[in-house]
Amino acid sequence: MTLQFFALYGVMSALAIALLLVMIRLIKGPTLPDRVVALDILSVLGIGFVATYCIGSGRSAYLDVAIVLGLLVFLGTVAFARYLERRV
Amino acid sequence: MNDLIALPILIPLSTAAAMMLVRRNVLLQRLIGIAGSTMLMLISFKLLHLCYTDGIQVLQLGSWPAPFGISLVCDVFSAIMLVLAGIMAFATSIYSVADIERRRTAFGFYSLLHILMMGICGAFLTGDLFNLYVWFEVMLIASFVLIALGGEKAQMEGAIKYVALNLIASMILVAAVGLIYGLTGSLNMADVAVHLRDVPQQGVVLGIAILFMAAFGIKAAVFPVFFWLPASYHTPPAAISAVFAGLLTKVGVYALIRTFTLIFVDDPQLTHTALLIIAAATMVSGVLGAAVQVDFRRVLSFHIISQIGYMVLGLALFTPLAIAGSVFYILHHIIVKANLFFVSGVVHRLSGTYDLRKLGGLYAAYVWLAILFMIPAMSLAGIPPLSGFWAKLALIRAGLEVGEYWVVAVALAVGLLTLFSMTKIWAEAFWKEPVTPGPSGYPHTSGLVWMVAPIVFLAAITIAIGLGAETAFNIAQRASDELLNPQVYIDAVMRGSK
Amino acid sequence: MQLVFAILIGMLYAGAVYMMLRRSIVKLIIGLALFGHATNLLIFAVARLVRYNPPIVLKGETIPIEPFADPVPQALVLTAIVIGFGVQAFSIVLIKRVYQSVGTDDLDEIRSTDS
Amino acid sequence: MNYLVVVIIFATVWCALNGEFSVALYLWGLIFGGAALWLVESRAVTSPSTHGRGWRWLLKPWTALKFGSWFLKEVLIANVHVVIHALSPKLTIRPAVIAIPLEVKTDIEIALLANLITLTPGTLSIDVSFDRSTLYIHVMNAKDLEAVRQNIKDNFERRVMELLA
Amino acid sequence: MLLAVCSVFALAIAAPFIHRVARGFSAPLFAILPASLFAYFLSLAPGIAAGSPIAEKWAWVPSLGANLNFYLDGLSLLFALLVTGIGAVILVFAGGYFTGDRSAGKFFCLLLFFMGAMLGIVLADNLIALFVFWELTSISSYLLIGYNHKSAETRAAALQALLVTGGGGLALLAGLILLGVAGGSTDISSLNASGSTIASSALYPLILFTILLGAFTKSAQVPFHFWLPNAMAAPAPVSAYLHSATMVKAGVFLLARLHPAIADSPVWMWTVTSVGAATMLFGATMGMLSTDLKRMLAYTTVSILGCLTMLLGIGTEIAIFSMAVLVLAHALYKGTLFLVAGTIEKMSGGRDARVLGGLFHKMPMIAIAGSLAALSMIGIPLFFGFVAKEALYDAALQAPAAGGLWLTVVIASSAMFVAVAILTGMRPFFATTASPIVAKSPPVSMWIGPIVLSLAGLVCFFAAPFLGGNIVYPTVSAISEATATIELKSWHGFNLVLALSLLTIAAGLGLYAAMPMIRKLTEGLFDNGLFGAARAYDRTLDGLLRFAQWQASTLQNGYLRRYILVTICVTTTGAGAVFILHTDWSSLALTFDLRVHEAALVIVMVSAIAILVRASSRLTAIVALGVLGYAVSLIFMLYGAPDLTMTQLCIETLSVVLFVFVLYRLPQFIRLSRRRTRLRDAVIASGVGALMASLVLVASSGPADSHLRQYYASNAYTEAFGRNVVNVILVDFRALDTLGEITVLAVAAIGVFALLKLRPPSESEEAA
Amino acid sequence: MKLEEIISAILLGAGALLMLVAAIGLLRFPDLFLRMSATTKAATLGMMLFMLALIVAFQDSGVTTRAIAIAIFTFLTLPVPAHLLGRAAYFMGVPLWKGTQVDELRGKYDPYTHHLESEPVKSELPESKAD
Amino acid sequence: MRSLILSTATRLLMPLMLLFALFALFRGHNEPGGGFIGGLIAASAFVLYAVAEGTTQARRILRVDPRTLLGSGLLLGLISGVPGALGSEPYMTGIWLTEAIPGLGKAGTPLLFDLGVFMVVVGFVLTVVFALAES
Ligand code: NA
Ligand code: NA
Repeated sequence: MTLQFFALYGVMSALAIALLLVMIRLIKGPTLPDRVVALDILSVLGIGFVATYCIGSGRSAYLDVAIVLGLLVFLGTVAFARYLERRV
Repeated sequence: MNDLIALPILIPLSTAAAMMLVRRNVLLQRLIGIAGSTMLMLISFKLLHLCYTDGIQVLQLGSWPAPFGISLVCDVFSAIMLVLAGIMAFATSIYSVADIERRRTAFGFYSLLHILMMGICGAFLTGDLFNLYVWFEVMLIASFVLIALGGEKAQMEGAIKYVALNLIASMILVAAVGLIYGLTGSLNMADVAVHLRDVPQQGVVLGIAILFMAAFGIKAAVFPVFFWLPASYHTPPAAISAVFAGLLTKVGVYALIRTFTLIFVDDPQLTHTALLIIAAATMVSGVLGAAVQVDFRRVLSFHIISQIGYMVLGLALFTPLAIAGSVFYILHHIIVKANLFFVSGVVHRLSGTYDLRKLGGLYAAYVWLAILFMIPAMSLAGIPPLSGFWAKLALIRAGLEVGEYWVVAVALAVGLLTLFSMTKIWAEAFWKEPVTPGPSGYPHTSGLVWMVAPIVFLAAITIAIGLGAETAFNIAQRASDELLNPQVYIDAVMRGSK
Repeated sequence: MQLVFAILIGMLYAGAVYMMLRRSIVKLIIGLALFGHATNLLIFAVARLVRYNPPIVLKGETIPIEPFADPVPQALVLTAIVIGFGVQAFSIVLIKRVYQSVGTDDLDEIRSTDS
Repeated sequence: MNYLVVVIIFATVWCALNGEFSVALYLWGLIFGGAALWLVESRAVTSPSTHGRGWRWLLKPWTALKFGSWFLKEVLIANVHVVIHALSPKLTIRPAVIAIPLEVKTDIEIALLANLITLTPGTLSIDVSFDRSTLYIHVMNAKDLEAVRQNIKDNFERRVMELLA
Repeated sequence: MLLAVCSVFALAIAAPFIHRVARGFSAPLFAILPASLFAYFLSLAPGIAAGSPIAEKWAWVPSLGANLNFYLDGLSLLFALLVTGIGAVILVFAGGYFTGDRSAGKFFCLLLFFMGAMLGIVLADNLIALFVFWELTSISSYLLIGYNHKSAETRAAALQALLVTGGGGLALLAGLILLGVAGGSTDISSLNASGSTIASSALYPLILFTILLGAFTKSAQVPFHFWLPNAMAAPAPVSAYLHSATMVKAGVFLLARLHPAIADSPVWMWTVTSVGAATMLFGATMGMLSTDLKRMLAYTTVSILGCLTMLLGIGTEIAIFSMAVLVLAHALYKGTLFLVAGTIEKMSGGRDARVLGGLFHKMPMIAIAGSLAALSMIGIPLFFGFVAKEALYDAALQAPAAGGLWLTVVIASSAMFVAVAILTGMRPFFATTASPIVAKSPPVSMWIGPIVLSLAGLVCFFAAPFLGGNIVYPTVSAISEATATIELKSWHGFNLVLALSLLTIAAGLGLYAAMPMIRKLTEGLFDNGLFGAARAYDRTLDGLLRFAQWQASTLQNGYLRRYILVTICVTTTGAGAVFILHTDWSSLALTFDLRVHEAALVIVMVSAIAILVRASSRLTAIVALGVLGYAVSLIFMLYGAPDLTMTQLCIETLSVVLFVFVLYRLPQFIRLSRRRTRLRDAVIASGVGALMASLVLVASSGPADSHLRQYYASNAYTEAFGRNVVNVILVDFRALDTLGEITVLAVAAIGVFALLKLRPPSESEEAA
Repeated sequence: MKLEEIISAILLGAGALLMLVAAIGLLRFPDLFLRMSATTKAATLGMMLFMLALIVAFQDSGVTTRAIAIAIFTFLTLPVPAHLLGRAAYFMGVPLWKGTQVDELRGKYDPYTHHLESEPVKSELPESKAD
Repeated sequence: MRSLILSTATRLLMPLMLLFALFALFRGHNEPGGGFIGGLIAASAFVLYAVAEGTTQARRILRVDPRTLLGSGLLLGLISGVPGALGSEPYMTGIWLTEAIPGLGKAGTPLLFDLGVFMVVVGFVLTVVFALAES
């Protein structure tokens, strides 16, 4: 077993399960903020995903994706939160 | 290498970009707008001359050889379309000086108009399928904005339908382009034409052909996918309606003709029969739609559909005369239809309404306008010796020559109904006594000369095409010859690349 | 995986069409967005999927290492995405304005410009 | 002064992003960092209201290091709790929303404190009162509310003040 | 000849300006041109009679077979003389008719325009050129009929005339093109030389049908006659000129012109003759039964047109001979009668033949003209009408088939003409009325024309030999190849024909005497619109409009959903059908090679779609859309597209921001559609999905060999100095795409800005 | 496997487990605030572990510096949404779990100015608009 | 509406995002990135600022009207193709400096084009977001 194999099958599977659990929360809600939280954690999961994929594929080029995920994606959640507050 | 070919794309773009930088200065925008469109018109004439004398012109952008870079290809057909675009740009720029108010101009009307032109010229010039999609999008977004510019309620309602249905067409188009790439590994139209013949699964090729037909058909507003056009074309100011009515749908027709003479020519039995039926249904449903309208511009809008049918008819018949007829029809129709919309704008200026029931008395009051209406209207109805007659003549003769009598009968009957519609406008708006009192504040004649001048210009072209039909028809025939010999096109594009 | 992706793309298209046939303008726009995703994935997938290797020339090489992903559909999809974004931005602002001037988001009530 | 510090930090980040620390890169980093800062109107970033007493923590590397390791430890320990709570078959937690009176005053201090509280498992900053006197936090498992309050004041707030003072 | 035609058109264009300057003197000025043309053509007559027709060829649109070729033989000469001669007279009359009408410039323009077109028809030697002029006469007729355009009835009549003749014209166009195809030329003179080829062509029935349709509508043959009486809404000069003397004869002219080319068959003979005969009888009957002066004249014109057609159908030399004479005679007397009727109307305001009377004192000259014309129409010796009728009877008697039938029709009709002639040309002047009719006296310009025309009838009688030699014979020889053996004589002596003539006159007088009784008997029977073709026209038009209305409300119903539904269904069905039928499904190899994380992403996407479809809240839908977008971007990453991933992530995030900003004030979703609708939509959606899925599958089933991929990869670094091939494609290889793309963005930005900031004046007022 | 690969694998595995736990927490915890607690925390450490794994696996200066940058960026961005969402939840009236001991924040938001006060505000919050 | 935590984070994050945007822009020719991505990130930075501090502040910080960026970006993209066309080569032919710039790599007209893309993308996003936020 190589690191690549472990990353692509073992770690990825764990992350995949996590992803599905998040999806369940997304479907269940019950409130909108709950769904937004689910959306928000996707960015962290995504960073994990990217890191694992970098290791699994041996290509560091994907790392920039993680920077975008870390630096940018929270903006959606921020906008949502501001919206939710303003809507009241 | 011939950078001239890129100019019809670059001139409008630089004009538009320059105007984005002088947003506040309406006068300067108008000046730049007119200057840019004049240049576009002149360049396009130059290109037509070049293509007619020297054959197909090709530019490999970035010096990347075909099929790897994007090729701009200008054959006679493209050049004709460019000339028309140039004329339209010029006429519209001038017309808009009076028709488009300051507020719309300040919010970028002229930029949008020129970007629309850029998209249109790009679509006419490109030799690359994906690039064609890009130009369609440029055109589309510019038209979206133009149709909504001003924010009137009717504009909003029309725009939502226009946008939704045209976006669907774009998506179908880009999916079809993607599938083509999956099949052939190429995007250059000439290269695709060559490679598509070797594809083992011809079923998928036909399916894609239909997707292309649908995408361009929606853009061209053929039966039964024309809904967006009558729902929206009468909502913006007349200048915008005119350029849409004249040029925009014809880009769809152009693309149909281009792809179905260059790329999807292996099973004309299927594809062109389908086109024939579409053409007939389009002619009929368009003209019937027009028959019951009571709004000046809505009558005209439905007629666009009907006449698109004629253009598709030529493609469907697929003989040299028929294609020449189609090209000639496009040539004639762009000028005439735009001019009718221009006239409608003047009518609105003079009487404050587009509603035929409320209009009237224009013949007595403005004989010059009556004449200016009659020229394009009669040309549209195919009354000789105006341009429309020759277009119809060529198509009908082509239909009779191949023995498609039923379609000829349909075309003739539709011609009669077109005449019916035109006389309806004539009788209601010009002959009938006006309903009194009309809307207040009209006639509103300031700056009217800016609107009348382009009408006269286009009417003169209509008469010139009619009386000098031989020249125009020869050019159309040249275009037709090139279209029916795709190998010439392919060779021109691939020359020196391998 | 080609099969799975084909089905996935099919489902995206189906979802898009279903959404577009609803009466709410918002759903229409969402349908169009789905349509865009479907189309992008179609272009991406139909040019064959290759795992791991992006079409990037590594330091010291002059061409990407095979098997690398086809850069062409990537460029096409990127263009399509950006165009789609522009169009989408316009569309959603348009629906806002439509709602403001017509006062409804029920498409069936937006009919005055047709006969 | 602040401006220069920020630009230098940016130049460093630039090199870090490039994954290479060369003179040429550092120079470009200075240029682009300066440009970025100019673009956003440097005062917004370098003003005392953001940074309180400035960037003096850079001059106390030892304190900074101590702060970092303390934080890591906190994170590790707290994570164990969260794992246990999340996986335990029965929910044994006793959450609460409590108010913490604040002594820190500047924007950066308050924000850092709030973020640290959030990043540390088991606690979550919800909001700071308008008059900056109170921080409201959510605690996942608080047996003794006063102890939690005290822990935050003594550990988190004190260390933040120590670092940034 | 081109010069002749063009000069008329040029005068037409100049007419309004001249009229503005010359005022009351404009009409005589205008008349100079046709009068001199008349003289010119007359001067050519001897040459043509000597057997040397004049031909003139000008290339116009040779690619489409359209050339301005003109040909002056006997037939064209006859009609050219009519057009110019009567034209000159009518112009003078119109000058009086429109005295004081300042806008009459338009009228003269149109009338001259028509004259040019008509001249073009009769001179043209090219099918297409002929058609061009043909259509121009239809249009100018439309505009002239509608000259008094403020009345809705007038407009309807004008439209009717246009639609009927225009419709026929379109059929004619097809016929002419087919004729050109069958005969291998568009030059009439060369087609006329190849009549047998055409008659044996498979296209012949179609050619005949379409050309006859064109000719019959133009010449108001039953059942297309109805537009002509209605066209009497036109001013009198128009009725006299277009709808009696010239335009309506264009159909007859066409049949005569093409006679050598297409008449060589029994079908022709029977169709044309019987339609003509029916029209003749019908027109005469209706003419007699009408009460309106102009309608009476119109119906008898219809009748004469039928007669002419019938004669062309019979096609013997004598028949054609008779046709030529009748054309001339009819033009003279009917032109006069129309002008007379017009004058009466203008001066007294009445047109009812039953009421009018005693006008002799007010307009003696008109009365004389009317009487002379009526006598000619009746066929009294000394008038040219007599000569024509003699020839006519001769032709009917000598018809090769069914001669008795034709003769009966001719005699019956002629008898009725007698009654009509008296009713229209004499009774208004000489009958006594209970109360005197108030009328003004016409000016000289109004009576000079009728007098000239009616006297011409007398002159012609005596000039018959001259006419026969120089005009009628050349006409006959232009139509039928045989050399003319018949002489045109004023007096044939006492023979069967003369006896029949006298019988006819006697019967006609009897009918006139019995008019009140006949009227009472037939009252209401032939009311317009109650029966026949006019009703069919109305019904067709109504039905068409109803159908159009139905189509509009069905297709263009305003429901965007319906539009989308149709658009998508049509596309999918079309593409699906050909695709499924033409694809070799057996060769498709399906691979299923999926990693866990890929499967997980797919599941995420599918559930996001499910959430979207079932979402009851807009915001949930947006969250789901965001998730979907992020999942798509991760898929891009898994298959080697980091650039795409990053772009998609950024755009997805910004999209969420935009959605959130916009949806701020939009209402919540409500479940609007019914269950059945939703089910239907689901089925359609699944169909689309299935199609696209299989397209992807099949399109990507072949071997992957993209030469683009290879080229870009090997040249990106070496030629374009970039390691990221995707970016090199974007900014170098395919930079034009990118240029277009950023243009889209720029425009979208302008659009959004304008949408939000540029409010219509109405909305900004509300806000303020 | 080489040593650094083993270390990297362990780090990766631990990180993945933490993320899984975060996801489980998100699913299991009964109210919004608890769920947010679960996610932000586990994510913090999990992400650090992933970045460490990257550093160890690649042993490349470019990767190392970027991994550190990612970690720092994430620390800067992670707490912000939690704070904003928590705040919004209060305005929306998202209910706390019934087991919550005290809620010292309730009643301290001014529903009109949206200012958070240190002392209870008099005016009432509008009713729940959560969906 | 203002949040102290968000504002403070924004002041730090925003310049970092801008820096990353420039990084993505300049490195795009060789590694993932480029004008689009760079532009989107840069725009996001301003969007974040607008969300945290309000549009007026964000506009003030940007200094130029985003619509000016649209026009000038388009012009830059357009002009970048012209040098190539000055010789006998077609429009858009890339012209490259023979020597690489230390720390940046090879420079040529396609990179100018990318810069134009960057400007248009920033202009687009900001025009839209600012207008929306202000409406
Ligand atoms: Na369009
Ligand atoms: Na699109």
